[in-house]
Formats: sequence, C-alpha cells, structure tokens
Amino acid sequence: MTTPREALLHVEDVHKSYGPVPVLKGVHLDLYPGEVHALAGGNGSGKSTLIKVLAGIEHADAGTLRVPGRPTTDLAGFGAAASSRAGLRFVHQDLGLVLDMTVAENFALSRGFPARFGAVAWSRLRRAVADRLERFDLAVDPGARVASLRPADRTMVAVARALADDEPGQILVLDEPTASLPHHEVDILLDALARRAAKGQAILYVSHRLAEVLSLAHRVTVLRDGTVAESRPTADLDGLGLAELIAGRSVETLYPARAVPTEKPERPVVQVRELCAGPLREVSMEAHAGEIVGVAGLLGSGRSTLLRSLFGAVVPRSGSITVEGRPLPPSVRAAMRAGVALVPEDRQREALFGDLSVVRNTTIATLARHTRWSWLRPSSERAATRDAIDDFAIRVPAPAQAITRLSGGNQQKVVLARWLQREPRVLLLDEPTQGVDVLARADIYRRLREVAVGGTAVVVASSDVEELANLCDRVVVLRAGRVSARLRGTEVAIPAIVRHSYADREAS
Amino acid sequence: MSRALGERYGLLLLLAGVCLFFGVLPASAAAFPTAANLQAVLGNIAVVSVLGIAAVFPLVGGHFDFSVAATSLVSSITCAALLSDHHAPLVVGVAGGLLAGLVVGLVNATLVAVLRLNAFIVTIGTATLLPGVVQWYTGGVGITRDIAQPLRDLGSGTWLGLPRVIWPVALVIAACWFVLGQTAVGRRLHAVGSNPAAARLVGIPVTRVSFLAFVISGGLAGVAGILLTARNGGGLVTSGVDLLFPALAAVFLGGTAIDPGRYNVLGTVVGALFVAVSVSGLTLAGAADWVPDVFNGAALVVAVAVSTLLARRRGTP
Amino acid sequence: MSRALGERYGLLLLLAGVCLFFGVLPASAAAFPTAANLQAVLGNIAVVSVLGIAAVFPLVGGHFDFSVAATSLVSSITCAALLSDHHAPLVVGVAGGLLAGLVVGLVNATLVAVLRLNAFIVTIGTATLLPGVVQWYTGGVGITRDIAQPLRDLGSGTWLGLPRVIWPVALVIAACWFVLGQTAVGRRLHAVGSNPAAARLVGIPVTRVSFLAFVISGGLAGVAGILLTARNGGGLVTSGVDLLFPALAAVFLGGTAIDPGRYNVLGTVVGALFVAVSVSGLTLAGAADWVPDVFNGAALVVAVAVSTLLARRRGTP
Amino acid sequence: STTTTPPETANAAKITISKALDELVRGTYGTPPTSAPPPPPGKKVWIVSCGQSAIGCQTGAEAAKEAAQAAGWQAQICDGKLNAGGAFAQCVRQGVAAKQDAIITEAIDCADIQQPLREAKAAGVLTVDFWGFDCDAGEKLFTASAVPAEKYPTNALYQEAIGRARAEWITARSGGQATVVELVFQGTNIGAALHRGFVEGMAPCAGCTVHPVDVTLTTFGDVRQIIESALLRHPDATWVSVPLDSLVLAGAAQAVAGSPRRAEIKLIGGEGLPPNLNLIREEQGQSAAVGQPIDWYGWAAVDTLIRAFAGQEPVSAGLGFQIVDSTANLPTSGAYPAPVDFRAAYRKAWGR
Ligand SMILES: Nc1ncnc2c1ncn2[C@@H]1O[C@H](COP(=O)(O)OP(=O)(O)OP(=O)(O)O)[C@@H](O)[C@H]1O
Ligand SMILES: Nc1ncnc2c1ncn2[C@@H]1O[C@H](COP(=O)(O)OP(=O)(O)OP(=O)(O)O)[C@@H](O)[C@H]1O
Ligand SMILES: O[C@@H]1[C@@H](O)[C@H](O)OC[C@H]1O
Ligand SMILES: [Mg+2]
Ligand SMILES: [Mg+2]
Repeated sequence: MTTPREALLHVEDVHKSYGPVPVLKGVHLDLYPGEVHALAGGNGSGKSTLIKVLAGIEHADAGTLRVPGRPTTDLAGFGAAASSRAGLRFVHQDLGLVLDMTVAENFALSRGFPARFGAVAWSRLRRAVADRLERFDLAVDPGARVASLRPADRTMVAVARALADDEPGQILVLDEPTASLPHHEVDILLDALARRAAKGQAILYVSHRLAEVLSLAHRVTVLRDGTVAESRPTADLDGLGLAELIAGRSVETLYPARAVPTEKPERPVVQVRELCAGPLREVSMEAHAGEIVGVAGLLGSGRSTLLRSLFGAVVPRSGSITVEGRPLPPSVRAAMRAGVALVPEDRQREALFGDLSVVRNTTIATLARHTRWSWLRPSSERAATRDAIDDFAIRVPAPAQAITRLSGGNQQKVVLARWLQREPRVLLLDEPTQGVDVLARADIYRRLREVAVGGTAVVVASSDVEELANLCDRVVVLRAGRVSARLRGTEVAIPAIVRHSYADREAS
Repeated sequence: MSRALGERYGLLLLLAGVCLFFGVLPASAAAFPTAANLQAVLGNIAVVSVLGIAAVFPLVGGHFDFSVAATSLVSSITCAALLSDHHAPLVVGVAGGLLAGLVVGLVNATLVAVLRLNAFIVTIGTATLLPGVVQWYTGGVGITRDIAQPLRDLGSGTWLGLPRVIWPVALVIAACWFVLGQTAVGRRLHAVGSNPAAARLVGIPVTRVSFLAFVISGGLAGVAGILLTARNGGGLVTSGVDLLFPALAAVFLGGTAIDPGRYNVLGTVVGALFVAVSVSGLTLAGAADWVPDVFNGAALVVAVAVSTLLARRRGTP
Repeated sequence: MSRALGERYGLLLLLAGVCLFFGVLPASAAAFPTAANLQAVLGNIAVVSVLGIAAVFPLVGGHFDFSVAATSLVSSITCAALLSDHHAPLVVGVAGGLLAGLVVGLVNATLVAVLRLNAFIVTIGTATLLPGVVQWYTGGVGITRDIAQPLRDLGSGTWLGLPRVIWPVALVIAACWFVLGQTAVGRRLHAVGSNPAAARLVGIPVTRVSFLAFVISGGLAGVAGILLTARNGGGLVTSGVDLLFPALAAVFLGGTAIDPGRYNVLGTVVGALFVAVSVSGLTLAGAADWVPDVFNGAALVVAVAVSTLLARRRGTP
Repeated sequence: STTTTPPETANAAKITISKALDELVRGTYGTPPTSAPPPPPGKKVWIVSCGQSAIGCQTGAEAAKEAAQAAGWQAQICDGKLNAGGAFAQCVRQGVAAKQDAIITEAIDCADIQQPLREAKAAGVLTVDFWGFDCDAGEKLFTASAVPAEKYPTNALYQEAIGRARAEWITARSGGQATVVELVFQGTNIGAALHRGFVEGMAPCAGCTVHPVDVTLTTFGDVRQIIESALLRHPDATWVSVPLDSLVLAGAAQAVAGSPRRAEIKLIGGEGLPPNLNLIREEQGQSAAVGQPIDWYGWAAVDTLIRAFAGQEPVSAGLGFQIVDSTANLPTSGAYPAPVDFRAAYRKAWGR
C-alpha cells in the first residue's frame, strides 16, 4: 500500500550491536501522520533497542533518520536532545521514573524545569503538572513521591508526561505501556491514543498483546532477530496471522486445551477461608490439584495480596489458609516447605538477582539439591540450568552471563524455571506473562497446563482478561478486596470477568 | 506532622539541647557560652563543613568519594607552595589551590563518570596516591613560610564578631544549598543518583551530570584546602584521613536531618556544628580525651537510628 | 576465553611481573628473591588479608563495613590486656580477643540487619567510638608486657620455612573461600547483596543471613586482632584507620581478580600480596618514600580500569 | 606583678632568673668523642625513620644515613610512617629480610618493635637506637643505644632536661609569675620524660600555676581544639608549653594565633625545626623552642654502631640544647644549627 503523504518519520538501515552480538540488522521504518503503527516481535527481537536508538539513549552503529523539514540525520551520533528536537516523545518499557522524587519533578526531568532567576519555580511547575494530570483523569498529587503510587498510576504518569504537549508533527513512542495496566486503564490509554492519532499525530506502539495491536494499530511492523520481517496494514490480519508473522512459522493455537472436567478430589490443595489481609475482606477460595484458577480484578482489588498471602509473604489480619489440610504459617519458608511457589509480579524488583548469572538465578531456590557435603556442585547447577534452557527454549548467549543481559521474556522464563524445578504442589503466578512475547506466552501457557495436569494446583493472577479467559478452568473475581464472582466452565469468558470486576464500581 | 518535624529538626533540637547542657553545666558554664568559644567552634567547622559538602555532591549523584580530604591536602600545599616557594601574589596562590582541587576533581570525574569505573575504588586510589604526591613535593616538610598575611588573617581573624573564615564558608553553603536543592542541575543530579537508568531514559545527560558533580566536589575540596592553609597558616603534611572521617561523619549525621534520608547541604553543616559543639563542650567540661570519640560515634548511631525508625513509623522510606 | 582469563588472572600475572622485575632489578636483586624477604612479605600480609576478608563478608551481602580495623584494634588490646593486666592463660587471652571481635560484630549485626540502619553510617559510628574505648582502657599506652611466649612466637617464628602466622591465616582463607564461594550460605549471602527483596521471596532469611555476615566479619576482625597482638608482641594503640585503608585496598584490588566484579576471598589475598610485594620491592630498591603510596594508588585505579573495561567488552556480570 | 615580695628578695630572684636565662641561651654542649675504632668496611645499614613525613624524623634519619655513608657503608632509610599500619615493625622486619648488618631505629619505643627486635637478634643483625627508648623491663632488646651526653647518659634523662629547660624558660621570661597551659603527650615514653622534666622545672616557681591538658597519638589531630579549649577555660593563662614541634604545627600554634588574646600568649615548643623557627620569626603563634641538634644525634647513632661492631660500649656524644627565641640563637633562615662542628669531629675520630 502506498501513501502519498510524506512520512513523519523515516528510519533507514539501522544497525546496532552490543559487543559482538548484532541486535539490529538493517531495520527500516516509516511513520505517517495520523497513523498508529505497531512494532511487534518476539522477546529480544530488538524493539526496545530500536526505540532507545530513536530516543538517542543508545547509539546505533549505522542508520539514518529523517523528519519533515530537517536534513537526514546520521543515527550514529543521534543524542537525546536531537531526538527531542525531532519531535519524538517516549514512554519507555521501564517507564523512566525516579521513584523517590515527586511526580512534578519527574515531569520536569524530561520536560525541563521552569526557572526564575536560575531557581526552579516550584509553584509554577506544580500548577502545570496538576493541570496535565487532570486532563488525564489522574487523581494524583503532583507533590506525591512516585514511589507511593500504584504501578498503574505510575504508567499513567509516564504516559501523561510523554503526551504533555500537543504540538503538531510530534511522534509518540510507547514501549509496552499496557504491560502492567489493568483493563480499565488500558481502555483510557488506548482511547487517548486513538484521539491523538485522529488529530494527525503519529504513534509508534509496542505491545505483546495482539488483540490490542489489532484493534488500535493501522499498520504493524514485525521484527524478527533484528530485521524487519514484515510491515503491513493490520486490516487483513487476525491474531493467529500476526502470531505467525512474529514466529516466522505456522502457529496452530495460542492457548492449550483446557482440562477435561474430571471428578474433583475430596479436598482442595489450597483452601483460603475468610481471609483479611491488606485490601482483602473475608476472601474464601480454593484450588485443586490439576486445575488452573484465575484471579481477576481491577487495580488494587487485592490479587497480589491474595497470592502473597498464600506464599506466606503477607501477615493476614484474620482468616485461615491451609495447604493439603495443614494450616500455613505466615512465612515464606514455611510456604516453600509446604510446596508453594510464587512467581512475583514485579520481576525486576522481586525476582531477579541482577548481578548474578543465569545459572545462579535458576538454582537459587533449589540450592539444597545441588549441595553435597556442604559443597555446591557447579556441574550439577549447570546441568539443571541447561535443562531449563532446553525445556523453556530460553534464549541466552551463555549461562554464565548476567541475567540482565536477557530480554524480558527470557528473564521471565528463567524465573518460572526456577520454581518449576521445585515441582511445587501449588504454583502461584502474579502477572506471569507481563512483557512476554506471544510465542513465549504460548510456551508458558502450555507449560502451566502440563504442570497442572501433573497434579499441581496453579493460581494465576492477571490483568490480561483475555489470558484469564483462555487459560483458566475457573476464575475468582475480586472487587475492592471481596470476591465478587466465582466463574466456572462456560462462564469463564471476557465479558463476565470484566462485568464482575467493574460492577458497582461507583458504589465501591 | 509533628513526627515529620521531629525527624527534620531532631538533630537541630539535639544541638540546642547540647548547647543548653554545656551552658549550664558548672564545669563548662564559664567558658562555653562565650563569644570566644563561639568563635573557636565556628572556626573549627569551616574546613570540615566545606569538605563534607564536597562529599555531598558525588553522594547525591550516587557515588562515594573517599578522596575529598586528600584533595584538600593537595590544594592546601599547592596554595602554600605558590605563596612560599614561588613568591606568587595571593590571588595566584588561591587560584592555584582551587585549580589543584579542580584538577583532581576532573581526574575522578573522568574515571568515574566517563569510564564508569567504581567510584569507591577509584577514590580510594586517589586518596592513597595524592598524599604520596604531596610527600614527593614537600619531602614531608610543611610549608609555613611567607604565607600572605591576609590569608593568615582569614584563618585567625574575626569580622563582625565571627571568625573571618566563616563568611566565605557561609557563601559556599548558600551556593551549594541553592545549586543542589533549587536548580534544575541539582534536581537532575538527584535523579541520576536515585535511578541512573531512568535518568538516562528521560534524556538527562548522565555522564555530564556525574562529571559535573565530581568537578564541583574537587573544586569544593580545593576551597577547603585554601581554608586549611588559612587556618594552619601554611600547608601541612598529613595523611588527610584525620579530616576525612569527621567530614563523612558530618555528612552522615546531616543525612538524618533537614531532608532526612538524603545527603544534604544544610544537614551536613548542622552535623559538623553538632560534632564541634559537643567536642568543645566536653573538652571545656574537662572530660577525658576518649570521651569525644565515644560521644561522636554513639551520636552517629543514635541519630541514624532515631531518624530511620521515625521515618519507618511514618511510612516514608 | 583468553580475555576472560586475562581478566581473572590479570592481577596475578601483574604480581608475577612485579616479582620478576624486582628479582632482576640490580638495586633489589640481592635481597628481594630471598626466603627471608618472602617471609617478611608473607608475615606482613597476615593481618591485612584477614581484615580484608572480614570486610568482604558484609560487602558481599550489600553492606559496607568501616569498622573492621577498629574492631581488630579492640580485639588486640583485649587479648593483650587479658594476658598482661590479668595474667590470664593464653587460651583465655585468645578467646577474649575473638570474643571482643564477635561482640562488636553482634552489635553491628543488630543495628544493620535487625534494625535495618544504614551500614555505612553505623560502621563509621562504631569505627569512631571504638578507638575511644581503647583510649579509655589503655590511657593511650600500648600493652606489651607479659605477652605469652607462644603468641609472640606465632608472630615472629617460622614453620616449614614460612612465617608461623601464615598458617592460621591460610586456614582462615581456605575456610572463608569455602563458605563464601562453595556453600549455599555463601550463595544466599550473594543473593541478599544482589537483591534483598527477591532474596526474601525465594525463602532466604535475609535478616539472619545479613546478621551472620556481620558476626563473621566481627569474628574475623577478632582473629586479625589476635594476629596483630602476636605480630606486635602486644596490643598497640593506634587509630585503626591506618589498617583500614590497606585492607580496603586489598579488597578492592581483589575485586578485580579471580571472580572479577565481585568482592572475593582469594582476590583479596592476591590484592594484599600485590601491595606487600610491591612495597617490599620498592623499599629494597631504595625508592623514595613517596613512591609506594603513589604506586599503590595508581595500581588500584589501573586494576579496576582494566578489569572493568575487559568485563564490559565480554559482557560478564 | 601583684607582689608582696620584699624588694631585696625580688632582686635576688631577678638575678637568679637572668642567670638561668643566660644558661639556657648558652646551652649545655659537650664535644663528640675524639677517638673511635675504625669502621669495619662493607657494612650495610638499615635506618628506620620514625616517619619521613615528619620533618624531625626526616632530619635525624637523613643525618644517620649521611653518617653511615661517611663511615664508608651502604645505608638505606625505611619510612616508619609514624607507625601507621604497624610500619615500625614492618621496617625492622624488612631490614632483617634485606640481610642488613645493622638496623638503626630513630625515636621508636622498644615496646612497639619488641618482636622484630628479637627476630633481628636471632638473625644476628645489630640494632642501635637513638632518640628512642629501650624496654626497661627484663632484657634490653637493642644491641646499644646512643648516649646523648655524660650529663644525660640516656635519652630519658636528656629529654627530662629538655622538659626542665622549657619550664625554666617560662619561669625566667615571666619573672616567676606564670599561668601555664602544659600540653602533655600521653602514652609515649618521650612525652612522659618531657613531662617529668617540666614538672620538676616548674616546682621551684612559687608564682606559677600549671594546667596540664592531655594529647595522645589518637587525638594528635585535635590539638588545636585542645589548646583552644584550655585557653578558654583558663582565661588568665598566657603561657603555653608544647613538648614537640610537630604538635605545635599540628594545631597548637594556630590555636594561639587565632586566639583573641593572641598578643599576650607565648608558646614554647619542641626541637626548633625549620617550620617552627619560621613561626617564631614571623610571630605566628610560637615564641620559642628548645633547639636540639637532631642531626648530631643521628651521627651519634652511627658512632655507637661502629663501637658495637667492635664490641665496645657507646660513649657520650656531647649533645646539648639551647633556647631559641626571637632574641637568641635564631638563625636568619633554615634549621637550628648546633654550635659545634660535630661532623668534622666524628670524621676525624673515625679516621675518614
Ligand atoms: N545493554 C545490553 N547489552 C547487551 N545486550 C543487550 C543489551 N540490551 C539488550 N541486549 C540484547 O539485545 C537484544 C534485543 O533486546 P531488546 O530489549 O531490544 O528486545 P525487545 O524486542 O525489546 O524484547 P522484549 O519484548 O523482551 O522487551 C536481546 O537479545 C538482548 O539480550
Ligand atoms: N496492609 C495493607 N492495608 C491496607 N491496604 C493495603 C495493605 N497492603 C496493600 N494495600 C493496598 O492494596 C492495594 C494493592 O493490592 P494488591 O497489590 O493486592 O492489588 P492488585 O489487585 O494486585 O493490584 P495491582 O494491579 O496494583 O497489582 C494497594 O492500593 C495498597 O495500597
Ligand atoms: O545504604 C547502603 C548501606 O546500607 C550499604 O551498607 O552500603 C551502601 C549504602 O548505600
Ligand atoms: Mg523490550
Ligand atoms: Mg498485582
């Protein structure tokens, strides 16, 4: 399809290597006014790297960039200031917020501090930011420290910051902005983006959520191994088709078949009764061996608190939790001994040991089995890691390298492998596919199903309703800390989950 | 709210309490609350607070700096050598001292900000190396001859009832407070120290900002060196360590006050004052010579304990 | 691969180079490559390497410890005082010295691991306070009378051609290398140092592990103190800082070797050896007194630069 | 002079005082030995300086090296760094390792290096001490110690005399009416000896009051604070006695120079090192020193060693001291010079 209009952004032949490893190999991209352009691709395919190059944070080895009315620029020397001058605005994958500074200061860090006699004009800054937040329907105090905001609010702050001025000719780039956003906020965001595009702005949008891509984007460019595999309109694509473009091969299905409903065993593996903890009010639920139970709910509805309670990481105010009939004391170690495992929500902060190697990240929860006569046996650790790498198709340059060198999806697989090695009786996963590409996601779903079939009770908390609807045998919906619905069988579907998450939203 | 105030001004209150205590304690009451003692105390905090502030800049930017004291030593010797060995005019001596500090700052800045080497190690390296350089130049002999009288007067004289040396120090304090807390550059430095990755993502030139922090630190250590020359009436040859620990103690004590949990300029000054006043009071009261050390060490631990526990109860990190 | 080797064994190679250099340099060739000099060098690294290893444990767990040197001072004095002032049997003196170190370790551990106070500040606090306590007890006078002969022999004698003191040190090195690098406890400490929140969520008892690190550190400082007493033939009164910097230098130099980028036991020993051999060679060669300082400072910077730049090119953690 | 002393006693006192002052200015020097065994050839000598960053230490160590070379030996200085990190012991051990024939230690207390001294003895290395103190208990650990003078057969007695001289100068200059802040260097033998002498010297002065304040190695850096506080606590004190010039430089002079009572306070310091003489010349907080020929002491150490090699006992070096102040014995530049050409004397005695 040819467009007569001039491209708002024309990027050509971008090359970039980290050390000897090429990450971008001749990538090109055109963005047109009024267009929402999706950038898709597997984990580690180079999306974030391309975006960092465009932002002038990483320097390309080669490549050019052109925006209307300016000469062609060599990307090799392209810096943050030049990027900003070219009209590019960003919401990066890890948001770029400084947690222990205020919301207003975070705005000013990227947009500049208003000054008076060389000093920051605090009141002017605060007013401008308050104004901006209001327009985004964000009930956030500009003087609040970002650390005190919920993850979703943080994302929205980063978005509001990037969108802060609406000059024409701007190009907005968002790298997985919805990864930690619940349904409602995703809708607000997508709405805002669509309106901007309608006004003639160009938007480059990275997401692993295929449905989002298909409903929002006009065009999609698919990266595979650092090259452009395809760039075409979304109109003639469906989810499976897009997944095949990303995979580069045919894909039959994204979700594994559900369990055949069988006779429930007498006793559930986990039983929660009248639990009050954090935002949770008298929550009761259970999970049986062999099933995948979803936990749905809005932001702050208490999903994470529920999972963390089951893992002994939160001390409940009242109520009881039993595993295999035995009461669970509020201790992570006790929970682990009882066979419980948790893949936490915030990978960077709660799961990864950034300066330890892939091997050490893999074996940290199973050290005892690699120990003989008090010695840790490196060969045993390496073997276990190799198994995990094969098993999960983890893309890793060398197991001795730091875990931070892996792409997000691959990091997530390492964390999952860490826990599966313990062969848990209860596997808890909090936002398990956040930032994970569609194929890896399919892998993970398949693995979760296998694990369940093998007799483990799997509990998945997620903001991705599509994921819950397609993966889970049952879904418990939380609303404001209380169970608002227990869905099973054919009830497990997007509309029902959404409805029970929101119902009485005003009332609560 | 009152708890927050207690946290912000706790150390200041404690300082007031210490003043009151030694002001009424019979053993020290005669000499402690006198203008002469105030002058002595203020004179003594001059170098320490400037050195402390010199350490605050890299610390805010997320880097430790062990080398400030050694740098001030080099700068003091440079200033004295210019005046004494080379009979340079006073301005040249002062400029030379400042320049020496800036040069060390530049070297640290290049190693840490540009080459991204571990600041801890680099600055322990410079802190080890610099006294050797001083030893080489001086042959171990302090330079105390022909120090310009105005510089000596700066170290020993008074002006408006306060030690003369405190006036430039006040200027330095005000300027640094302004730069770190009230300007875009200062806030960017905080951002870099708090989350360098995020800072890079929002387009802050992280390298340049860290670089600047070390250069400023070197410059301030240079100022401290000049003040040292003024106070000592020359350039003395020491290891520098005897200045480092008190300066760090002031910074850390100060990190529990004014802007608790964050290293800050005014807190550092209060920290330096607290130590100086306590030591002066204890000495005047005739306490044994081991008491000040024990007192200072304990004060540091208690201050950080109180401010941390208060902050934790309030729920701020 | 060869680059990785260069990184791991770079410092060791450099050490070999330095040995070769002073072994053939005419000025030092006669005395440097002798058994007597080897004994002197090994004897000299005993205290520094144990102190360095004492600092490695908290460092691996993510906490800085400024207090190891001051702790060893207390332990040395305790040991000497028991033997001399209280005529205690040797075992009691040694046990007392060890206990003193452990007590300081326990205090640090409680403050940092249990109360979660900033280790930096707490240990600068203890490092300030402890010399005051020593001063109080000794009145500034070293304790060198009636030190049990076997302890003295440990400090001066040789066994199998090596200084006797190096044998217990070798034991300490081996044990610490094992615990830190080869056991689950050591791995957990690394994990806590890397990300305490994540450590908690894989079932590591973070408080307990950090606590242990400080207690071990205190115990090792205690051992260093006993060795200090043996080497000095008594308990000397110093500020402790003069031992801290060399120990830290060894740790940091060592962080560039063997397990580059991570503070590690064997690296620390190599670091201490490197400094000791260089200083010995320079002294024997009759280098001016400022040369060793400059050499050591520069070595630190160069070592960290080379290892960082190599690691960056290879992409290891 | 709020005196009730009858005029004739006062007069007598004045005469005594001015006589004492004369003696202090003239000094107490003897002469170096006139004969000695010939220095054995080809010896290697290791000189452990108390700290090359301290100018007094440096002066003595350099002089010992110069003397050893004059004796036809190889000599090398090891920097004791004021014992930082146990450098005294390390230096001695390094000397043993370097297979030296002898080790000379400067201003080092035996207690700090007992072990290494035993090791040296076991290795057959001779050890000579000057300006320091041998262990008094039990065994003498040094092979020999330099003998300052007939009058002062040990360094302890020499230092006591110097402490006494400081007291006598204050008594004389104040006309027997002085309130004195005395800085006492605790925890070191030299500090103890100087203090003993000072107390003894002050005892006869009925009109004098002494307020001692302590400093130790650990509080060395706080000297300024210590003196400032003492001057604040004793607003009538106008005399300050400081045992060592390094303490004057470390802050005592600055405390005086920065005091509001600067004009009336007089400080007497230690050995008369070049920077201190500058302070006296420029009136920057120090008024006097007890001039001591440290370089001579270094030569005396080598003389002692020559005799030790020959199995002979040390002999008197003829050391003394003189008061240096703005009116007496103050050279126009440089260090305090001994009034005797000891170098020539030693060379002659050694036949070199
Ligand atoms: N700083 C770095 N050093 C070395 N390699 C890196 C670095 N950053 C990224 N990489 C590698 O570059 C490749 C591309 O990473 P990038 O983050 O661009 O992928 P992505 O497409 O954004 O993946 P994801 O969907 O997981 O976010 C990956 O293989 C990654 O391991
Ligand atoms: N102890 C507590 N008492 C009261 N409220 C709490 C407590 N702990 C957490 N909360 C609140 O609960 C909410 C977070 O709950 P949780 O993390 O379980 O929700 P979630 O459904 O997982 O939402 P999210 O999308 O933020 O992960 C936050 O608003 C938090 O402030
Ligand atoms: O706060 C930290 C402290 O706890 C650790 O010991 O050292 C680094 C500091 O930043
Ligand atoms: Mg990405
Ligand atoms: Mg959650």
